[in-house]
Amino acid sequence: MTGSGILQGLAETAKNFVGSFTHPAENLATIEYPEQRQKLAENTRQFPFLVFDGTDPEAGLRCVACQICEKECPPQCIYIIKSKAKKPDFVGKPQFFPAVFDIDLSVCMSCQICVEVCPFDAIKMDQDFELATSDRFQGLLFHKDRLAKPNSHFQKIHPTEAGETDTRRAADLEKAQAAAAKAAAAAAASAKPVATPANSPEAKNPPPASPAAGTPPM
Amino acid sequence: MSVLFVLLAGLTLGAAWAAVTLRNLVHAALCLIGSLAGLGLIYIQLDAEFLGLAQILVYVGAVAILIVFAVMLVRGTEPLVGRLSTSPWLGGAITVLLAALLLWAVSKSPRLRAPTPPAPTVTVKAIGQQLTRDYVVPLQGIGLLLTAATLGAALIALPRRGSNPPSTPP
Amino acid sequence: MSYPGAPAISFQPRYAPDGTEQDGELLEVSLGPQHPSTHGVFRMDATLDGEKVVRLKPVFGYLHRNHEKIAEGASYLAAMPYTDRLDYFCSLTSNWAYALTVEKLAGLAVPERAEYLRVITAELTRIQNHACVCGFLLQDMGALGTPLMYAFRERERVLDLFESLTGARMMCNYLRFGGCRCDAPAGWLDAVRGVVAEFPRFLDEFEALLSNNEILLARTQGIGAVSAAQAINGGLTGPLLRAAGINYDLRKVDRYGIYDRFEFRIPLGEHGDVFDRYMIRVLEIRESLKILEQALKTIPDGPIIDPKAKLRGFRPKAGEAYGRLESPKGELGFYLISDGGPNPYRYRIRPPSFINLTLLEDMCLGRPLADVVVILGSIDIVMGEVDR
Amino acid sequence: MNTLDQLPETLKDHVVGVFPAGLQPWISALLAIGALCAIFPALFALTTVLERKILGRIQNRPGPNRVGPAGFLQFAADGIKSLTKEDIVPRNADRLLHFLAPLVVVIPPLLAFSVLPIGRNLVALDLPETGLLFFFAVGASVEVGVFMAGWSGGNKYSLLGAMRALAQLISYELPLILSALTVVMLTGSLSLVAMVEKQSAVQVAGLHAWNLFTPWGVVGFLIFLTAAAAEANRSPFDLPEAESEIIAGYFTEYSGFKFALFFLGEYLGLFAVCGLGITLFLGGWLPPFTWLNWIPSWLWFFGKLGALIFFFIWLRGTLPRLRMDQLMQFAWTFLLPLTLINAFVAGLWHFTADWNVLFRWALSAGLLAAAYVALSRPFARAFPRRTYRFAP
Repeated sequence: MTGSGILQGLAETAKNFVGSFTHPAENLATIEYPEQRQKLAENTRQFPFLVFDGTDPEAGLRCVACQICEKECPPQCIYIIKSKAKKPDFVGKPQFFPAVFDIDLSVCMSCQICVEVCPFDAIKMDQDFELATSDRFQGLLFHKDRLAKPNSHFQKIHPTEAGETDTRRAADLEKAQAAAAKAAAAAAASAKPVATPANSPEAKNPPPASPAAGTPPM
Repeated sequence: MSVLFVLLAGLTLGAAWAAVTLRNLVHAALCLIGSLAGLGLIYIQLDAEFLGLAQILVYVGAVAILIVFAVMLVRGTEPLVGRLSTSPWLGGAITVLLAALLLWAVSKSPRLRAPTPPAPTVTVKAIGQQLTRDYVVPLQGIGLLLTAATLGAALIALPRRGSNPPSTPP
Repeated sequence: MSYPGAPAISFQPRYAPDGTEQDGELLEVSLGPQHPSTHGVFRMDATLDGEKVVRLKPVFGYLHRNHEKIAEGASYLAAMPYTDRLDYFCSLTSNWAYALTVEKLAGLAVPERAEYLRVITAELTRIQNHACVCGFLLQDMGALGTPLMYAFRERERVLDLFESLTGARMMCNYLRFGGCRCDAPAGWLDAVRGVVAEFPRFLDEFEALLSNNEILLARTQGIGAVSAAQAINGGLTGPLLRAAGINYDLRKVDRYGIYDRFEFRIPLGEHGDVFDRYMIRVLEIRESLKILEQALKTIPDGPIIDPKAKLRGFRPKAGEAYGRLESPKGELGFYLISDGGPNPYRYRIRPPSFINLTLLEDMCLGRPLADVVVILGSIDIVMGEVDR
Repeated sequence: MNTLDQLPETLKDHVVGVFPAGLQPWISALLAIGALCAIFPALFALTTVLERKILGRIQNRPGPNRVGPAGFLQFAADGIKSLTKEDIVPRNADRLLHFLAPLVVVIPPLLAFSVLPIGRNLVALDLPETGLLFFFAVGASVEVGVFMAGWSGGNKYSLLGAMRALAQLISYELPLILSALTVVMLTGSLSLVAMVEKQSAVQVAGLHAWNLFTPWGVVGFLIFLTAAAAEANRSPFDLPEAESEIIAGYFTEYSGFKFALFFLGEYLGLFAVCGLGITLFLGGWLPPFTWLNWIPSWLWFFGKLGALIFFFIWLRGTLPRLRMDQLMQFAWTFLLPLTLINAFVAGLWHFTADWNVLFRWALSAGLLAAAYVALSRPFARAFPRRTYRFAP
């Protein structure tokens, strides 16, 4: 009977209309954004950030300015100037560090390739998307100080990925320390009479050892 | 001669004058609508409500729109460039003559001198009964005429057989 | 008009006084690029006789971003995130087409679990794309947003799945040469099973609202019909070709990936008009759901990337390869020539919606203006893919 | 009961009583005009918000809920926005017409409200002889306004929109007037108050004799609603401002407050036609059952008006738009013949007054059903059910 299709359609919209009052949970698909926030999935990625261990962003910065990410970044939005001086990294081996590390977030397309190619787990993807700014040029050009965030933040937003990274780094640390202890013992054995002052480990940095072999990322 | 009547008569005459003399045809058509509406209002002012409202409904509602459609389709939208009429003096003379004739006929008519008769209480029901009893033959005749007219218009508007496919789905 | 030289807008009567038919004043109307229903930045210069279309010249290129030249300058890996931006509704099928071609070029093998994940994500993309297209088609027909909002509500569920797997809703950048970037997080496969189980309810609601709605039937049946021969000569692919009745679906023709393990059917129309295209897309969603159910039942564990595949400094041996797959819009093909260097010598894309668009004028001749918009909606173009 | 029901009437008498005798007719006329011009634009403001909230609820989203309590001050925000928007007049526009068009679109519906009986003896202008004719005469002049708007903008799109709007308004005015004439035929008078009076006869179990409770009344009401949707450019027939095809139809070239005036005119037109539909078929301000008349009569009128507005919003949220030639075909080949048959069946209903009720109902309903099936057969044959084959 012509006209029944239209009636069927009307019944459908009426069901949705009434449904939005009776059980809003299934029917209302939208949430009130600023007040209620949707829980982001763990893998969600917005813009990169630099990870640093410990508390001091300068000293604990994992990045060793190897500029791999700068070369691999498709839109070329990372800009690194390597520093002349060196600082010891987490296994104590002196490494360069970036004097300047800029990411132009207005160019970055959050494709996360820099995270994949980074051998030092120094750059990860953040989940903060409320970066609106009125300044069109410098506003979204983030410098090293704004990019660096503690490892605890990384653990908060990507728990599983952070967990794997930390266990791997801890394993590298033991291997490095074991190698260092063996080397120290060998050095002590070969030069037993001459008591060279063992390079006493500073409070925070353990004795020097071979740099962590860059294992392919997970 | 109440104030309202003078006002309405002025509106109607002014709109009619504008309809005749305006250069832009669309403005002229709209002034024509204004004068027809004015006429309807005068009927209402004379307590002939049914007639006045019917006038507005038929003329302002339908006839005016048809005139406007006609103006649109006949490329009449550019304002007239040339002179309004070839011989204004001849035209003027004829109008004066005609006006004089009309005034003479009106002043001579007996009805002007007789006292105005009491307004007859005409109800819509009476009009209806009159139409369907005494004037039923002319009513059906007009109906037939109008149907023939609409059929004729439809036939003219039909695209010539095979000249181009009608745009409606098969 | 009030200022000199103003264009006179008026119409000439179709029949001159002496009865001969004369070519009435044709009205030149430009639909777009700022037109509300041209699915992105796309312009159509239509010449109307009354309201019937006499000539229709599509004009595009407004969204040309020089994608192919950029890909030739960048490394193979760097081009992968750009393929998301081609057809931004189906980024995962574009990723897969590019990965397929590079694997054919470099001769990489893909582990089992990665193949399953590729099929699952591709079919999820097909589902949300077809649902959106039907929603946009109804939006062009004047149904103020209701079908579109129902389609978007379901699409959100699929995009949430993409976000939890790849990290982004639309710009997934998930596939790598020789497998996938990361494995499915815990509980993801169960979430997909939930969405797949929930989807038929939405389809029944969508069909009840639309499929036998008399106004929809009147507005779409017999409109923009394309004959089988015309479709083949015009190079149409995808739902448009199958609506004209030709059984050509790359998942069955090429049997790429592991599609030969799944049992599903290809819906075919007869008239090739807008209604058939709409129904074909709805039926294809139901078939994709079947594929997903089977894939989710038999997905194995195991590695998700070929260990031999190198991420950086990937230099395939010199040669050329053409890989194609059945994207929701049609046959999406990548043609790569490698000279052994880190970046492709030539990087060419066969965009399905661009080639489907070439037949727009043939479908629209003689139709009133309102149909042109509906026909364009039924072709389902995405300007990112048309202009590249 | 009586006090609340006659509250507006008694209030007016008090206020008019204050003034000297000479001025009293003028004051009562002014009060009536003031009341009408306050209530219906306020209803318009409420409806714009209701429309967006109901459409939202149909589309699984809550609708505007930020401005004011639960979003009900949204109309104020829209109003201020349209007031502050710059009023652009295109260069080759016809300035005078461009300015007058919104007025000619807004004033007629306001005039039309004066004739509608909103409550028990609550009608602004009781024309005993020509109530309905006044309504249609005033309603017909909206077309002139639509043409002036479309033409004066000097823009291709608005001209196409005006042409479409005029063709649609004229071809749907016929079924509208004819379905109203069916009621006039059976009521015997053109006065709307008399129509409501006639529907107040009490049938079985205290049921008021609304015209809707007769076979020809149901079909007449459905035809009236369809034609009303077309007259007010509402959902399945909102062709003149089809955004997806020609931007905004005849008011493409308007912005700022004039655009808001067109919006107001459209909604007032919708209220006027709905008001007429209520008076003709739903028994004006009469409650369905006699024992319900402790609710004031004007509340019944606005309740029914709200129900009809909800129906039109519901239509807008569901149905796609018809194409121009289909719209014309539907009007002339389906709606008009059905209206004429409906008039015939109404006459039949009138002359079979003393038959057994069941047989009388069966005869009229059967005739109308047969007419409906016969008239809709060409549509069913033109769009047969389609089946789809599946290749393995």
